[in-house]
Amino acid sequence: MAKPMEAAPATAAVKEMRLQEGIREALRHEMARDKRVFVMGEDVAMFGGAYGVTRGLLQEFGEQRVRDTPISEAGIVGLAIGAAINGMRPIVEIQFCDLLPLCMDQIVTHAARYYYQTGGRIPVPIVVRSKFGTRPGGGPSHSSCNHGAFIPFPGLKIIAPTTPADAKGLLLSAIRDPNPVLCFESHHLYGVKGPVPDGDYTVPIGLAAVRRAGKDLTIVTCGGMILKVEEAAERLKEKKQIDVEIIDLRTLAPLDKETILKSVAKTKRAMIVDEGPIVGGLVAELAAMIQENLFSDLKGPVVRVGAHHLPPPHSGPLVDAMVPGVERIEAEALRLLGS
Amino acid sequence: MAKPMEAAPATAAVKEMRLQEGIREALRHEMARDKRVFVMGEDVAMFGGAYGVTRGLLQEFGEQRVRDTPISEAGIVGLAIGAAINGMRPIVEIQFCDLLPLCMDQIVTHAARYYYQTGGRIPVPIVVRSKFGTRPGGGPSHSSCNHGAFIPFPGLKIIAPTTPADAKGLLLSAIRDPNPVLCFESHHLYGVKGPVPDGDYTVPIGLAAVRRAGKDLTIVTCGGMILKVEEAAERLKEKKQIDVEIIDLRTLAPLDKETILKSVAKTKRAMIVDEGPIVGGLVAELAAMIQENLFSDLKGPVVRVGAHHLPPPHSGPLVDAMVPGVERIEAEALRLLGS
Amino acid sequence: MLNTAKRKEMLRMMIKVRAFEEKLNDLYQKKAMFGNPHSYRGQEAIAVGVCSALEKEDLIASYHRGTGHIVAKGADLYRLMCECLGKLDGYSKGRGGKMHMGDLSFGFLGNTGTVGATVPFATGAALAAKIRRSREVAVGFMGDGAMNQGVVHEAMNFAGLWKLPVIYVIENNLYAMTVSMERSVAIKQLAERAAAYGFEGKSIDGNDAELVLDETQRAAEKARQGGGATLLECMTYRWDGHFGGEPGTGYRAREEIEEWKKRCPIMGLKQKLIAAGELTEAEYEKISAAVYAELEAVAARAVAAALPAAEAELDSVYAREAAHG
Amino acid sequence: MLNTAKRKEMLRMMIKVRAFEEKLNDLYQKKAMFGNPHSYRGQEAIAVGVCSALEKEDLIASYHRGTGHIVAKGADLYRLMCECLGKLDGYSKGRGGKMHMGDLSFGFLGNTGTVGATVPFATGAALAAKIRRSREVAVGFMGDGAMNQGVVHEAMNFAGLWKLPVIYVIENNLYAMTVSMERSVAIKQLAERAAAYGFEGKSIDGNDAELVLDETQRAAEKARQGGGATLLECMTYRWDGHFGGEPGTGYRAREEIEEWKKRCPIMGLKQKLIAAGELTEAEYEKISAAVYAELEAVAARAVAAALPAAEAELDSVYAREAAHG
Ligand SMILES: Cc1ncc(C[n+]2csc(CCOP(=O)(O)OP(=O)(O)O)c2C)c(N)n1
Ligand SMILES: Cc1ncc(C[n+]2csc(CCOP(=O)(O)OP(=O)(O)O)c2C)c(N)n1
Ligand SMILES: [Mg+2]
Ligand SMILES: [Mg+2]
Repeated sequence: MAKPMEAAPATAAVKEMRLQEGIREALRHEMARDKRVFVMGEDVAMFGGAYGVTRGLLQEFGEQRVRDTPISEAGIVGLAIGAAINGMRPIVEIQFCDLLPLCMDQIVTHAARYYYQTGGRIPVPIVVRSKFGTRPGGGPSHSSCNHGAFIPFPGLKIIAPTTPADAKGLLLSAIRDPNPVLCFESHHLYGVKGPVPDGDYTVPIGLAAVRRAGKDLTIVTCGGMILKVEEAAERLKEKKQIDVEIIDLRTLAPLDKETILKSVAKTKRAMIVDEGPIVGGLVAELAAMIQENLFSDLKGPVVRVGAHHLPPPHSGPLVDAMVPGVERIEAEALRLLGS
Repeated sequence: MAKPMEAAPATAAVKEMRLQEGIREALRHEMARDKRVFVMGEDVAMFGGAYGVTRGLLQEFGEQRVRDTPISEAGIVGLAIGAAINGMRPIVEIQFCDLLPLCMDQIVTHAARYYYQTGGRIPVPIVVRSKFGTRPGGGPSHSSCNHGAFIPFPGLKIIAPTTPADAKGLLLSAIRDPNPVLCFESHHLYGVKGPVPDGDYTVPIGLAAVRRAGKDLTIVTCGGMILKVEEAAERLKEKKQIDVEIIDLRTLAPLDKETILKSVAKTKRAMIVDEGPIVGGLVAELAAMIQENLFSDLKGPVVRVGAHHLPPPHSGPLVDAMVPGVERIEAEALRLLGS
Repeated sequence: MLNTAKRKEMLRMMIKVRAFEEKLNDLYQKKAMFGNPHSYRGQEAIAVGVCSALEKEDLIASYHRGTGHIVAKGADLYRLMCECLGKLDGYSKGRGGKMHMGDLSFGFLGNTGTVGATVPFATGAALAAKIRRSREVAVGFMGDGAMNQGVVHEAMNFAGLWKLPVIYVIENNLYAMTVSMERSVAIKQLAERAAAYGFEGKSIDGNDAELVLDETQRAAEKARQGGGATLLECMTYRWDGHFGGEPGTGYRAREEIEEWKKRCPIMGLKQKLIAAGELTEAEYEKISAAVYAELEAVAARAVAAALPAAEAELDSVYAREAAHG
Repeated sequence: MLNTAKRKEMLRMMIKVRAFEEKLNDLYQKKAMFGNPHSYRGQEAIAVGVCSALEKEDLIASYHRGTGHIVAKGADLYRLMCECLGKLDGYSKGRGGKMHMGDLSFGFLGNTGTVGATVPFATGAALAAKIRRSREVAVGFMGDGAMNQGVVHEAMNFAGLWKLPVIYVIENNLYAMTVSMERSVAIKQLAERAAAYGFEGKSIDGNDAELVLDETQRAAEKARQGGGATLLECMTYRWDGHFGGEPGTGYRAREEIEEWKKRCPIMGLKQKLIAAGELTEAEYEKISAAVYAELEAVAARAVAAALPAAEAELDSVYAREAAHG
């Protein structure tokens, strides 16, 4: 697979911006470049999206290509599939991932299977963007992390950018990908700032990033959890001289086994940290895959650190108890390292 | 947890019947016993269900309690939730599990979370029955095994009976359970015969069954795969004197960790065999959970044997290649045993 | 026509509904609540008109903009306020927040933040009544935007097909978040859709509490007689932004907002009562002051109430006892 | 009125559609196919009437009972038959079977076994045409049962709202599997639902191929002029069981079946042509014999064709090349 462009192309100028704007950059860039690309979703046009991601697109590209929709998630995705079959490159926004089960059938049974079931005749190049992340005040219908629930369904690609530069580069890859791509955008990261190269570059789908090099323990994570994992790694270094290697998946499907296994083969210890449920989902797949491949190298079990198996609660203390925090990550790491 | 009633209560008479009829026995028994119980679904009344499971119920219990519905899966489950909140015990049939994504939101975001999100005020005692199993001629929309996809969602109980006696006993537990229960009925097992005790007995939810005792290797499986696993176990015994212990999960959520871990602690080797996808889902959770708990006892990795990560194909040879067969199970077992 | 006592009680209840919203917004501004309020101000006549027409055993299902319905159906204000603030004394022990509640003790089937999702609950509750021949009627409240959700279509078709004792109340405040009705549907009135399901649909002034009560009573009577479902589209307007922190002016003209504020449901009923000599300004002030004072007390208690203990709730997801005893 | 050549071509195509069903059923009886056929016999006038009205670039989306549409839109019979039989030469290489296909080379957007699921595909294809101002019109075929699926409601609302160039063709054969229309909806005609979405709906005789063609042409013309969507409810009947092996007599009266068989769409057009002196019995026999002979040859080739190699397909799930080149 092509080498990812981790940084700006030497030539390109770099702008500092928030992750949210990195996504918008990708949409603007590709809409200008490719007439087939259009955006639709609830409140994405006049209002610029519930989180402002699509702000300004209506003014720049007009109402034919930037469309507010009725509250019809299954219809939105279904229309996107039809438009894609007929040659367009739709990008839809589903306001938050708790709503994905409403369009589950269209995504997993149709978009994801169409290329296969038409004998390779009809690809379905759609991008479904949605927000994930558990926070106080969201509650059981507004604050889920179901990104892992899509992994068992073949035919989907799933990305979760954590830096503004990756957000732009991964989105550009997603829009140009002939397959349906789900993009999970973390509530916790929309505001995070970072440098974003101008112009055209892509971050390939299917490639994880080593965010921190270390020899004692590999922590695999994705999305908003990266912030807590990085802090925990700092603390472990300061307090105990423990060198943690952090792998940011960036792509959840297909998984970058090569990068993950290479790291664990080196550190001999692996921990998966995810904001999603501790039962099933992403943490389970990663733990199972790693021990299957590196059983004899491992010095301890692959440890899963995920959200307690509850609906996302409304009240702050309940959310804090449910979602993995820096302390829990740190404690689990020490337990695994037997210190 | 109460001991399961594996066989007939000493007193009870026993009838030989098909699994399909075991389910019907449970429905009839409970509808006669509890006026709150009613059945609805597509073609379940006049026709007796696409697979004949509900045959005769309309004649016995009348059209108020046995209802044919329009083709509205989300509505069917949604109405069941509302009826349950208002004191009934609805049992709905979703014709096959490929259709569950159509009612995914009602099941995972609402039925499953209602008790929690109402502070324990409102339980939602519904049973959603559906068929799973991959077979030639079904194809991508009619032949899935998505039972594992529901495991990451808290608040659900999931059962998958494999014998007629269990079918009756588990269904009775499910109908009486205050929580939403998904019942996955295998296409491959509807016709399997076995003894079913008369009268009232339950098989508790949350208890796996050891179907075959062995010392060399534990194979954990569920649903229709039990047939292939039992055959593979026979062959391994005959050809290589290998004693396989077979655990039939019966309940997929919550998992019976106790029974599973006890067996693997003894055999020191574990293999998960499932008709569902090899990526994510049930096999991942079991592999991750077992290695997490028994890392130092294990003599080898927990091996996953599942369906190749494809949509269910239409053509026979493609289905045969995708779904784990006796040969593949046997070969994987030998590989794990290093012989 | 209604007697004075009933009319005054409706007026008092509308003030209560509004006072709750204003106090909650106040606490939100002070960062005392988790999440955002969805202000019900401007729509009070619907919740109060509908709930005043119902009997104790009747049931309602609500949605994200639900505090008005919950108050009008008879919730305890302290427990409701506690839930908004994520306190253990809340109806849902702080787990659900105001968008995720339910308590049959006052006929509240529940609400959720997923638009349209509870409409089948009201429908299914009505099915339960039909099957066991009990008297209760179920009301499904929803916003205009919910009419474009598939499951709402499916539920209404069931109601028409099986003649279920359910009343669908659309609170048409002309906008779904920032998207106006003209940009959501190609029809003039959402009530027209009832015909697609074979029951009666009617579009009425949702700011006239007495009219809403009358129509609800008719629909409930019909439902109890076995006449089946009714759809009531109540035309109204949300005074505030979609939720706390969103001014609601980016996609709505100030004139439009002002226009609608002139049609205040509370002022409307107040003037009627005064004109009819059933109420005096002084009396009104007294009622209003009492309600606002009550809210102050409720809020103070709720703010002081305890948050849930972090770990305590961790295995609260499965019901243990057999349902309904 | 249509010229003789066109009328004869429609007659020939209807015979072809029926002959395909009969041959497929024959192979099914002989256990030569995987899965079950969903016979289209009795509904031929709809597929042929609609597709005869369309132009080459127009698109159709189909459903489980799709073989009739696929043949009428111009599929290669051998590849279609191979797909039914799970052969590598099939349109989907045996992966999808007749319920899961799609090929833009003859304007076929695709079908699936999930009732109603492709209705938004036709709608979205029409949206693509609207956005890029291309001429094509999209047709969404569906059964009567599909009208109670949420996503169909959502899609039709989009079509009305955005005036999309789409035609919804409901093949109302009075039953959804075993459930009659009276037990599925509380309205007389499904066409009434178009009003809920703000476009024209019409209920017509679905066994009159020429009428279906006329109405489709009108709707397509309107769509191309920017007039938006049309719903055509074509009243018809399925002669056979819901699928192979299901006789279709457990829930339908024999008289009803016989009644409808008297209104055979093929015989209807044949008689018209003979009455008009445009066709003779002998000529008809010749056309029919030729079609059935063709099917025999196609079936023989398909039966002899190779099955897909087991392992070959195992990483066929992701598209590699950038979509559309
Ligand atoms: C199914 C679903 N889609 C989208 C959202 C995000 N959202 C929350 S409220 C809202 C607008 C609802 O409008 P309406 O139904 O008219 O109710 P109102 O807010 O006007 O009272 C939207 C789009 C949601 N909560 N649920
Ligand atoms: C969403 C969905 N629900 C249920 C089924 C099972 N099923 C297959 S065909 C059918 C009846 C369809 O009736 P209709 O839409 O009228 O089409 P017809 O078969 O009459 O042509 C049903 C219920 C399905 N395939 N998809
Ligand atoms: Mg609204
Ligand atoms: Mg039909």
